Amino acid sequence: MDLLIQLTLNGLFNGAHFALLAMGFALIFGTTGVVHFAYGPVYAVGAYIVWALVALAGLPFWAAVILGVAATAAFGVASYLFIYRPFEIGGSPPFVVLVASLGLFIVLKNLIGIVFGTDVKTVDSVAYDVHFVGDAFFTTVQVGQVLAALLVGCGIALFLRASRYGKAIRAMADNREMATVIGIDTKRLSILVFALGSAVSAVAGSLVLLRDGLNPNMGFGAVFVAFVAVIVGGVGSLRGAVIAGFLLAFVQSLGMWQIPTEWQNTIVFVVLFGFLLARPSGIVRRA
Amino acid sequence: MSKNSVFAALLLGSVFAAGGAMAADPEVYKIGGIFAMTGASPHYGKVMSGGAQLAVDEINAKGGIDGTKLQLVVEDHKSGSAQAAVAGMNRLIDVEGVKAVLPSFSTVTLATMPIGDQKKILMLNGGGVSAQTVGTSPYMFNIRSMASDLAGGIAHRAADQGAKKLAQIAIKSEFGDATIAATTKAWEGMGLKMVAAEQFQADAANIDTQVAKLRASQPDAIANWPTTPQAGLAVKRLRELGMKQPVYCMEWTAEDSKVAGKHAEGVEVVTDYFAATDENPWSKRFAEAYKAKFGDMPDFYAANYYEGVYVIAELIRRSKAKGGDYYTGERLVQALWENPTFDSVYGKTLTFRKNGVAQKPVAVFRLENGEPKFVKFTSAE
Amino acid sequence: MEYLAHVLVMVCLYGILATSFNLLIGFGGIFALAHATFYASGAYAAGILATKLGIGFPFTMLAGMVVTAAIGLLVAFPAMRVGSHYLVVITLALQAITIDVLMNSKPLTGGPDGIPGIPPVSLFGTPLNNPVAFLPLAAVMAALCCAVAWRLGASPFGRSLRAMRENEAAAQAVGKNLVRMKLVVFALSAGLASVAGSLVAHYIAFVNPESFTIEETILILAMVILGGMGNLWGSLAGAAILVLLPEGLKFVHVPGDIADMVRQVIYGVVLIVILRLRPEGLFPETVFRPPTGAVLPTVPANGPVSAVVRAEGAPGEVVVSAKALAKSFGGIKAVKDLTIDLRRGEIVGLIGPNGAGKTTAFNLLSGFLRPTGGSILYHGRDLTKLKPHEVVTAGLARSFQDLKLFTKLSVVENILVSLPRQPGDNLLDVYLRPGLVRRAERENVARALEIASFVGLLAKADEVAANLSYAEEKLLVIARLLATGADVLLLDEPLSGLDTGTVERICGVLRDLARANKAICIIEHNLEVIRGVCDEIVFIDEGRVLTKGPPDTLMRDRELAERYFG
Amino acid sequence: MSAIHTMPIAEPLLEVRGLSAGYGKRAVVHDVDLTVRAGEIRVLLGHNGAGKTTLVRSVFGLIRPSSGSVRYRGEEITKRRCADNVKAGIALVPQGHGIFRSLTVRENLELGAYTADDPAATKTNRDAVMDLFPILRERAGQIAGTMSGGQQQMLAMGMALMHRPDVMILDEPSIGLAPNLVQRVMEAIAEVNRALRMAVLMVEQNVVHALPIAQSVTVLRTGRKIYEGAPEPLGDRQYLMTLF
Repeated sequence: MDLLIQLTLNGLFNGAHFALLAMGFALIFGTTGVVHFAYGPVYAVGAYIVWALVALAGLPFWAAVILGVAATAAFGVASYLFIYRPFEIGGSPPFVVLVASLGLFIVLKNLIGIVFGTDVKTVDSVAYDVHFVGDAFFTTVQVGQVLAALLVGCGIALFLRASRYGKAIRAMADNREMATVIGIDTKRLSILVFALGSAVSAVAGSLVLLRDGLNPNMGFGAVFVAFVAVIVGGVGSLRGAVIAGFLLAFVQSLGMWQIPTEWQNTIVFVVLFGFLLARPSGIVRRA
Repeated sequence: MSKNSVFAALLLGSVFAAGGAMAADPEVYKIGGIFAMTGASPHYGKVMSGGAQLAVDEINAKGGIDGTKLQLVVEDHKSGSAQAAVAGMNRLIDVEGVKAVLPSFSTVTLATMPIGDQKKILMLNGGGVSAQTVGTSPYMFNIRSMASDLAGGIAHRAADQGAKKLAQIAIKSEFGDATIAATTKAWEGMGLKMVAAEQFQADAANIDTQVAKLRASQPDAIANWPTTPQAGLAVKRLRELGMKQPVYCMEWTAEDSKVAGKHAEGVEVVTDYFAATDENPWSKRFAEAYKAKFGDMPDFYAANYYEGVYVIAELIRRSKAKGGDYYTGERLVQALWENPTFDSVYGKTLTFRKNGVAQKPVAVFRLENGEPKFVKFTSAE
Repeated sequence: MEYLAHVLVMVCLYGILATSFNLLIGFGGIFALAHATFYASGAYAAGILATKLGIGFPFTMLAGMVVTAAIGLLVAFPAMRVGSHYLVVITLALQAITIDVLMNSKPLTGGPDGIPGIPPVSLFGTPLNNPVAFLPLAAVMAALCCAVAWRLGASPFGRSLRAMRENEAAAQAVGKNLVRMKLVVFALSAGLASVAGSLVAHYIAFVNPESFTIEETILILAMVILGGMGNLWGSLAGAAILVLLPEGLKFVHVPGDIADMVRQVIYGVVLIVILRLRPEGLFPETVFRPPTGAVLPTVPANGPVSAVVRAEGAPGEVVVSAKALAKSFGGIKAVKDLTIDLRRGEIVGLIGPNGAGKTTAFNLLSGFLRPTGGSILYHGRDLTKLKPHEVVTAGLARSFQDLKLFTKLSVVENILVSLPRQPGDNLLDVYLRPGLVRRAERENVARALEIASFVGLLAKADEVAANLSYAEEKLLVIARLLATGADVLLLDEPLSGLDTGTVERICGVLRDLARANKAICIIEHNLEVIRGVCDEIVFIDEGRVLTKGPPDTLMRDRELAERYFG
Repeated sequence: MSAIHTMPIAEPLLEVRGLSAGYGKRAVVHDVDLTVRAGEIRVLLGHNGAGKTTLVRSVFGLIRPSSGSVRYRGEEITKRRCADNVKAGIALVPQGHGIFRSLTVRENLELGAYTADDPAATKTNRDAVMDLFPILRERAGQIAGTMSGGQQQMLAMGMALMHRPDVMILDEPSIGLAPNLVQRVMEAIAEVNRALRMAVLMVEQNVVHALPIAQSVTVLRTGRKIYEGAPEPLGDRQYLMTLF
């Protein structure tokens, strides 16, 4: 029973991390249609920048996160303007864009290794506590992950619902041509969602820096989870992506209750397989 | 059609170009290294190539081998790709003309071993610890104690300290599998109880589930078998989850200390004896030189490949002293068996046993302030 | 030399992988990203059979092909249910499961250790245990696999695949069995990939799970995209480039332990740059052109159609009899109580306001929708439970209002792909009876050109359908319908949007077809046309037949006119 | 054939000269002239594939014409971006789903005024649009995709009206609607034209419903203009037949 509680908590915390990753990816993919595979290394770049600001420049963690998030947003925008935009103008099919994104993935991942080195990066200047509920334990960082997912999620939801640009993003995700017809500048909005999506991933990256540390290869797993969550959640639905992020984490965690942990991936993907076959349009279907 | 003729032309080309003879006295002695320079765990490549390069530089600074310099040629196996390793191995032999290769990672060693065997290239592995690499080729040597040996040492250490129930956490790899099997055998052989053995994927983003299951099994002691840096991560999460039991590892690097932070305190590592202390001057000198060059303390992977280069240099020297066409893999192996004992950076000497695995002193270390402190020698068997 | 030979062996192996993957995604348009699974299956089959049972090379490969083809069939099932992004995720999931199974089935697969010591291929007693010795075998196998793939790509079956990729509904409407085609292409693509797997197992003498991860699938995908989808030479070129590029970069001297990362950065940049320069891939899809020596059509433009298509039977005989057809969608009754007879040599006009259920009626008759009530008899045979392609094969074909041309295929290919009973659609014949296929193809090309000539598109035969004008597109739709050889033709607005000359010509065609004993039903708004060609008008509104009769009688009906025009 | 009937001459608002356009290698519209005068309803007739949609889309800036020019109030706008055309007072109601289906009716209307800067004016406009189409006020909070086809068409027009255009281009507003709804939509268009004195360029296939509200007509066939002038001659069914 204790184990079950602990596994549930683990699912919740990891789900928050997945949800953050999925939100950023969903914003970009849902709005622009770009399968932004390099989302992974951009997220890693963000985390590394935060690390550099804390460990090398000696900034307080919160300040490093703010600067790191801003820098990652700029990075995401650059990836759109220099890589994806030219393909978009040329009317390239999505799979060509995907392979170009893959090229960017390889470039960024190795640049991280060259610039920051290949060793694991951690910060030990940030202290955090361990808490417990009954017999189940968790750390302040994990609470931070849940809070971040909550705050960022609500923030984005509010932004999309209430602001002019937010509505324009939803409009563009819904019907890109119609967005053009009513005078929305789709290029400017694409820049905006790349900035936003990348920024969200940097928030997730900052917390992972505290929890697990960083390595140059961390982007692959991240973009894989984000992509799967977005598809399972239903393309174009931010809510679906968040739900799917938690769902994946809970299956990953609770699925291990009675099954040997070396089958973790299999459990997750068998559930996923069955789910998508039963409901081929994802959790949240578009109107 | 035209496709076939292209291949025919290539084939013909290969026939003509085959059979270039090697000079008896090379300009430089090239030593090959097949390391994880890119991919999922490039840090291994960095420390291994760093250690090997340091040894090459030191030997060259002293004039090389009778005036002939050494050169390290590194090939990338992309953190475990058999195909990349085979391409690298072929390139080392064919293009670079190496006679000795330092492979790393068990699977890479397994994939390149048949080529070394066929081409008679001395292979000296200091990384992977799978038993599959033992005794299959006369050209294959291991300079690191096998996981199975170390596992026995750890089982005894844990039992000595009074543990009755042991739990294991391991990476899902040949290393993890071999270690779990050997430890379980040794532990249960002593009539004690194994309460859990959890594994996770090499690229797992998060190992909290495994740690939670470990905790639920309520062990007296924990055997921690991931490789760097998850060994450190596992310790961190175990301690954060309030587990105060003794933790034993067989791999612990500076990386792991960094990841585990303060939680590393008191963790015990049972491994090849490597301590940079005053009693062991070479070890100390090596550690200082490495730190001066790379800014970090060397881990035992750096030491193994550093030592490997010295072993190969010594073999070339011995072989050359006997004259003739001395620079071949066969002659190097021959020189090894004539006297299988070498000075070791780990202290004293290392001796290759009949199965090609070097016997080194195995010791228990305890981590204090992130640094391993020597506790005692232990039995590896 | 070993090194060069090794690199070339790798080019051969990836050539096989990329080519077979291209069949699936470039020809079939099926984005199933599990190719490394097929590759792994071939490799492990060889490794297990050779080390555990002592079986030798060609047999390990053949067994691997069978096993892998079976796995391919399994993957085909989800591929029929879901499309696009969902298929990508499902197959990526399968890929992850594959790695888990390989890692965890230790007794069989050796787990993470993999299987070492796989014996080399032995030819005439000589073991091919080094790259130079192995290269000829790799080259021959690559040539064979590419020949198999190329043969398929260039065969009528390959053409059907590309048609399916362009438009699944239209492919069904010209009689293609999509289920069978998907199964076949999956099995074949997987089987070919497994050849590369068994070769690599015997060549490297070692297999382990890490050689077959998602990254491997992504690499093969990059080869196909880079080379150009739908072009097999492109896949070979893509494989060669992505194998040779990193090897070539090894000769670029970079100091320090970051050398290989710098090379990877260059590799990534080159990949992006090539794609920027050639966004459609290095080699675009080739357009089929009929051989120059093809038999020239004997039928002059707009000549007597009976030479091309002639249905047997007595004029006036009822061919199709639909009784009390009904169809509801979630409670809304789109069609209720529709009864209609089609007779040989007669043209029936289906008229009625927008939303009256005309197109739904066509969908019901042609098997695209299954009626919720009523029956459709064709020569007394019940059609209601048949799939669309079976209905076409039975002898009833339809066109679509939105045309649904195979836009990337040429005009003559659009017609060719629609011809019935082609031996080249059967893979066994493609490979085992090439003479029969070639003869049939020659006849079919001649026939297609005849049909093209008949509708007046001969001059455009080589043109890609995407480049046709609207009128030409409409003509091609008729041509495609004629090519199916069905004796009952349902045409959904064949004349709308055409100038008077073309309308006249198509009307002439329709009358000719009727004279050739076809039973025809058209949906049309143009009353002039209807009066000109129809023998009977069926007026439907709100999903039921309001009235029917000869055009002149009906058109005098004031009430009807009022209703039709609102 | 040219216009014989004279009509009240108002200033030309939108002038298209010699416009050709298409997709890729394929030309769909050939050398078409078209004028929309202030306050008139011009109906662009023609069958499927006649090039009507391509024509209006290239006028609006969604497709780049291969040759020819478009002038609006005498100003060259040929290759201008849609956003600029919207600001200048041109609105397009595209065929089919001219709305954002996953957004509410109110959000759709607000987005219609995306380029407008004055929130107060936007609010006034919204009230005016809702007065014109009361159903939109009734359903303000509803997700647009869940409304009926006719209501969606009203919403699409409402969106176009949100920034008070001077000319509204409608692409087949009757498509997919039941006959009684078509009638209602046409009445609404006439009402908009009358009440707001707004010029309308309407693409239609449905001759019967479109002609009664038309003030002038252009007919396209296979990408070329074959008739331009008053609607009355087309009322004669026989004459229409010969045209089509």
